[in-house]
Amino acid sequence: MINLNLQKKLDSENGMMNLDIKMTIEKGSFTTLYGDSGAGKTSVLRMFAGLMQPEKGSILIDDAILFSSEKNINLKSQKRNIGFLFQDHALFPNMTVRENLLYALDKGQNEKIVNELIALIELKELQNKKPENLSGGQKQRVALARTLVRQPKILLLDEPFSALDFKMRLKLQDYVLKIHKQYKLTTILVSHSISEIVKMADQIFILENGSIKENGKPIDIFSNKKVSGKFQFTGEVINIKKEGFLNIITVLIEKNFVKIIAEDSDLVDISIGDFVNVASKAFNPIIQKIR
Amino acid sequence: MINLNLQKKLDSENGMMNLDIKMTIEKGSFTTLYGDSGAGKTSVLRMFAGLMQPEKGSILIDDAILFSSEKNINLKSQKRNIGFLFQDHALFPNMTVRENLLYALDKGQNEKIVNELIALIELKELQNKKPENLSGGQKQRVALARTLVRQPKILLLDEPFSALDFKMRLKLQDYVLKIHKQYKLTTILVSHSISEIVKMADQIFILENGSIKENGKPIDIFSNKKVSGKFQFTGEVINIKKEGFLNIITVLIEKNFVKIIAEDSDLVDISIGDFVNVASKAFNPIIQKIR
Amino acid sequence: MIDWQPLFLTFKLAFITAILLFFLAIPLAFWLSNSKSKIKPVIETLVSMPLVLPPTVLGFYLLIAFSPANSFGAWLENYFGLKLIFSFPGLVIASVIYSLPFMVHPIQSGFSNLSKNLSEASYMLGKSKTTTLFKILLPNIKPSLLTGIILSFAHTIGEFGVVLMIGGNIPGQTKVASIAIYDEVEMLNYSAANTYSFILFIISFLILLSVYLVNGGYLNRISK
Amino acid sequence: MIDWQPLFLTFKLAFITAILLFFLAIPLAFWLSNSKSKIKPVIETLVSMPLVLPPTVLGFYLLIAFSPANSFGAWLENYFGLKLIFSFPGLVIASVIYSLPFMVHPIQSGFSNLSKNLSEASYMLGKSKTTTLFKILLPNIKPSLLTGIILSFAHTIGEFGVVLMIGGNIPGQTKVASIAIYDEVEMLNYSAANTYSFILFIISFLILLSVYLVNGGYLNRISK
Amino acid sequence: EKETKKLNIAVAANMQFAMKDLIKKFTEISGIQCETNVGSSGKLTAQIQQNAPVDIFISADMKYPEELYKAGFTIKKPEIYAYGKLVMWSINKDVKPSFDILTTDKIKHIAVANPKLAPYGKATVEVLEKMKLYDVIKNKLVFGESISQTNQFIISRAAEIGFTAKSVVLSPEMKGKGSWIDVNESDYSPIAQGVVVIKHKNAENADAQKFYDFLFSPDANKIMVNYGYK
Ligand SMILES: Nc1ncnc2c1ncn2[C@@H]1O[C@H](COP(=O)(O)OP(=O)(O)OP(=O)(O)O)[C@@H](O)[C@H]1O
Ligand SMILES: Nc1ncnc2c1ncn2[C@@H]1O[C@H](COP(=O)(O)OP(=O)(O)OP(=O)(O)O)[C@@H](O)[C@H]1O
Ligand SMILES: [Mg+2]
Ligand SMILES: [Mg+2]
Repeated sequence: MINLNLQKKLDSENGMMNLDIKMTIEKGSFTTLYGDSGAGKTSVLRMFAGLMQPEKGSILIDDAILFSSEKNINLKSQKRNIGFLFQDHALFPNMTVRENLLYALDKGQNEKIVNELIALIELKELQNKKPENLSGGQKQRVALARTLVRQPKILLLDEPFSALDFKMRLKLQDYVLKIHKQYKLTTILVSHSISEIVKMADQIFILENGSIKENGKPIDIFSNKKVSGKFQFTGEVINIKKEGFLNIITVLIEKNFVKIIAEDSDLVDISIGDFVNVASKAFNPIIQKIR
Repeated sequence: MINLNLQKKLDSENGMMNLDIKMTIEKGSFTTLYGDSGAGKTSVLRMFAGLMQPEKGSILIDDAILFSSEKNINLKSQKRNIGFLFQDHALFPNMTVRENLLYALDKGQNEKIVNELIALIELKELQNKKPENLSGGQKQRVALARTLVRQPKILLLDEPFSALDFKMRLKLQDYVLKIHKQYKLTTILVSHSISEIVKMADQIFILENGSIKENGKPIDIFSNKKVSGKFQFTGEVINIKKEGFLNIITVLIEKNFVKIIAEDSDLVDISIGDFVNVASKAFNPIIQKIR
Repeated sequence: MIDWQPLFLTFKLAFITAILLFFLAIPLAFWLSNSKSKIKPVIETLVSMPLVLPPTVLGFYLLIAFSPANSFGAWLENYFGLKLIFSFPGLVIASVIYSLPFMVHPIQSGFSNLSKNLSEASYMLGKSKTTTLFKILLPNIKPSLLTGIILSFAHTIGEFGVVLMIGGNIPGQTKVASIAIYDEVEMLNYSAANTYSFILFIISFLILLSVYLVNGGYLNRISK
Repeated sequence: MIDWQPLFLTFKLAFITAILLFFLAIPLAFWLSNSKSKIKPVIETLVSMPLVLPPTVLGFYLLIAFSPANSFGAWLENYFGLKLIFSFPGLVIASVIYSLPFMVHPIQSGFSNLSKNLSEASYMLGKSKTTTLFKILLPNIKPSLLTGIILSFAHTIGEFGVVLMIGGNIPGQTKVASIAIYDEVEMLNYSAANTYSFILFIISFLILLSVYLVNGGYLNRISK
Repeated sequence: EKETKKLNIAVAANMQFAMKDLIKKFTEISGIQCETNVGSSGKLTAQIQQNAPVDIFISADMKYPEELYKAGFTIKKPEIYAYGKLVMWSINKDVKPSFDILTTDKIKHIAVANPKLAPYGKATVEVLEKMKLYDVIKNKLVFGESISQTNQFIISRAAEIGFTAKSVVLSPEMKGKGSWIDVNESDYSPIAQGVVVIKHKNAENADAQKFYDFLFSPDANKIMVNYGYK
């Protein structure tokens, strides 16, 4: 059981902000932090990792005290055995991609893992390049791989997939999930993507202005608000084409386009760029697995 | 009319890559570059901006030559009057948020725009902080604002919204669109988000391995592949709950949850984590504007 | 008892030298850190060369160069009315030449350590190289600037060989503290020499200490 | 004609001094750049202080300190068998003290210019401060290291006052090139002095030039 | 301008303390203000050769004035204004200066002025060679760049014993410090110190000549004898 109890004054967009977080995390669970930019997600990870010192509070893993303001204990980052993927990569500019990963190896650890990870992030051809020559997404992949080299028991990932294209993102999400399960890691992920969270996490904490506003299972949290029995979506009107009395409206619902036929009367008020609800009361959808 | 004709050898994930791009962009249009990580998107912007030199090719705006390998012309970055939001922010660490924006002001330009932009990105309270104390998303907002201060005729945005939460992202997308239209800017956006692209861009270039694989209107590009008359979505199975003979399957379709009732027989082959198609042949949806 | 003039002269010389060097070294270091010219390593080397000659010897060569008996010195005297031997301006010029590497190299390495991102971002905002240099680059290499200033300031205070050769030993004009100490030692006046050294030491200590304190306070403030 | 021994001795001294300083300055500079201790500005200042004394004066004080007639020197001699006056080891120690600021300050400012990100990332990979220092921090401040090495190397070559005082000008042991040149100048043997200077200059030039060339090549390679 | 014009005297470093009294006396007698420029004879010669503003040059030996004379920088041949005397000196209480002690283990370092540069150094070597000591104690010799540095070796007790100018041990600052003995004057060639008046393009050197003449006056002689010169 991991217990975080963190208090610290931070500057924020609304003046002084009192970060005050109490979190309990099962070992082996996959937890997400979600919240607005500036809510305090990165700060929580940095305190857990020992890079930022809370003013008050404690960090416990089972009986081990990593930090306690009362007992004046503050374990060094190096001793916490936590893997941290930084939001801004923090690759070592003096080392090639491969050297960045090799550096992360623990003493006596097999180099095989490095080769595996390089293959995974598809940077075999670039493994001998210095980070400054990599694209944004390539840097992010290297940073992820470097964090995974040591297979630390606790993994903190600060928006690890934000600069990646869809395919690569799916692939790396799957890989992180795989090793999370395989090695029984405790993982905390910061993400702005609901689908990512629902896909990956057992538990979500929603941060708002330095406090936890809600927490629970992602599916419950997001479902409560958004799921209904009806087949109902929110989307944006992309196009309206007139054909006789009818109008064909194209609505973008996330990545999917839906064409809806509407009569002129339905159209009152709706124009391109509007957000709309698309719903159907009587709907019995077919479901098919895709390859 | 803007003509880019760019050739350069770059390293890539598949060995040497010949970046070879020919693009024609209307003035005042909103163009997107889309493609895998490492495809060459940032490189194209950097060449346009004069920060990277093509081996061969030319960059023309109407009759003005910004670059020409033949005529040995290479206008300095400073002279190109292009705004560039860097993928990695590149804020000036010695200046506060406000000073970063003030620095961008042209001689004699009114300071009012700085106040407006600071209000827009909601960093009024943090305007006197140095960048190192900002969160990732806050940095990204400052970088965007700094790029917009000069209202340059040409705007290059390299994944400007990737670190932002949903609300902030929508707000800033709208703002960029507004000033794009208001000042008749020519904007090129790099993005991995289809909805963002469809919402913002007139035109999309899909880059693959240094070449343009496809281009056109985003709606056409994505529609051709994905739209059908049917109401049809791809999603991921999140939960399967048995109730008597029936199963309630929860599918996550981007941010929306849909509950589908299926008989046991329908369920063959489908388990949690699978990607599925959800469709309905006979569907006549209702459409409603939302506030 | 103690003649304060040499001390005053010393700090005047050190201040003027450090300030001149600062403005001279910035463009040079900037050029060196940006240039891909073939002669760049040669210039880099030449900048360090005044160091490898013993100060008196360097002073001797400068003496010959500045001497109105020779063409360069005569030209200086005729066209600019500049008498460099046995004069304060001569001391300044000699000190500048001698301490050049202490200012140029730290600033240059500061520039080299800086990420190219920053200047690119500045250029994209339409700013000239000069604006970028003064508003972006220099403020971000403060520790290097400080190193350059401290090293050349302190070195000028202790300088002796060059100064004695070029300046002679003229009270109020070229008799700096290091020469005054030399004089006292020559006169076997060790206690006076000690007193001078002690005062020189203390004043320098206080000046440098306050620089470091101010600087430390400043750095603390921005890194908070 | 030319006596090569002083030249040989000079470069030996300069190499040994630069190498010793390098290893001495790194921990000191690292501590200075990390410390928030109150005495930090004092230490920073003290490091620069050898510079403000004229070399001969500093040499004289060192001579007194090292002299076996005095307690410190006697202690060194009795417990360590170290005879520092009029010996090569004494020259090395004196040069190290005198050139300390040229190594410490550039390295310290290199560390200060470096982003804290890198060390944090290294700590998160479970690496100790020492590993981080050698594998991450030092390789990323190469220009600063180079500056430190070049300045202290070149300065030791030209050093003269301290060396003369501590060394006693003993041929083959402590008579370095700077003293030899000085002697020739004093004897008005200008052509011999020129020859020495020229040789010293050329050898130093070639050494530094090759350092810069190698370094430039290296830098070009990584920035490509 | 005219009134503040002072006589510029270039003084060899080791003459400096005697010179202070000499100038004081001279100014008393003539009312002429003097300014001294102190350095080693070699440095001063180099400066004079580069047209440094020097009116009269008081050297520590004959070599440098001769050099200037030959090169045409002076009005007349150099004249000897004094002879220096060599002494053996030690600050250590348990060291009684004598030539016998030099070879003992008690003496590890012997401070000598650089024989190439300083006349006292040359004289020391002559003496040692004459007494067949030079090769025996060669390894104990440490060389000061000037007589003044030799003094510092002795005073700091870095060298247990050394050879220096008599003017040093007689100076008010050093009187009574340690013990010293005269070196037999017949064992070394005389340490002659010369003076020359420097030629100027157009300015007249009347003041310089006055000082020159003063140096050979009984008043000056008395002061110099006080300081151990002959
Ligand atoms: N060292 C610091 N001292 C004071 N305030 C800080 C410090 N670092 C960050 N902050 C402030 O604390 C708040 C929370 O920052 P944090 O980086 O935790 O946000 P975040 O939730 O990770 O946001 P984002 O999604 O934008 O990365 C921000 O308002 C930020 O400006
Ligand atoms: N200076 C350079 N020299 C050689 N190759 C480079 C250089 N900069 C980038 N590359 C390589 O060029 C390719 C394209 O990089 P670019 O930054 O344009 O990709 P991108 O499309 O922006 O990717 P991402 O979405 O990950 O940011 C990459 O494989 C990268 O490693
Ligand atoms: Mg964050
Ligand atoms: Mg990119």
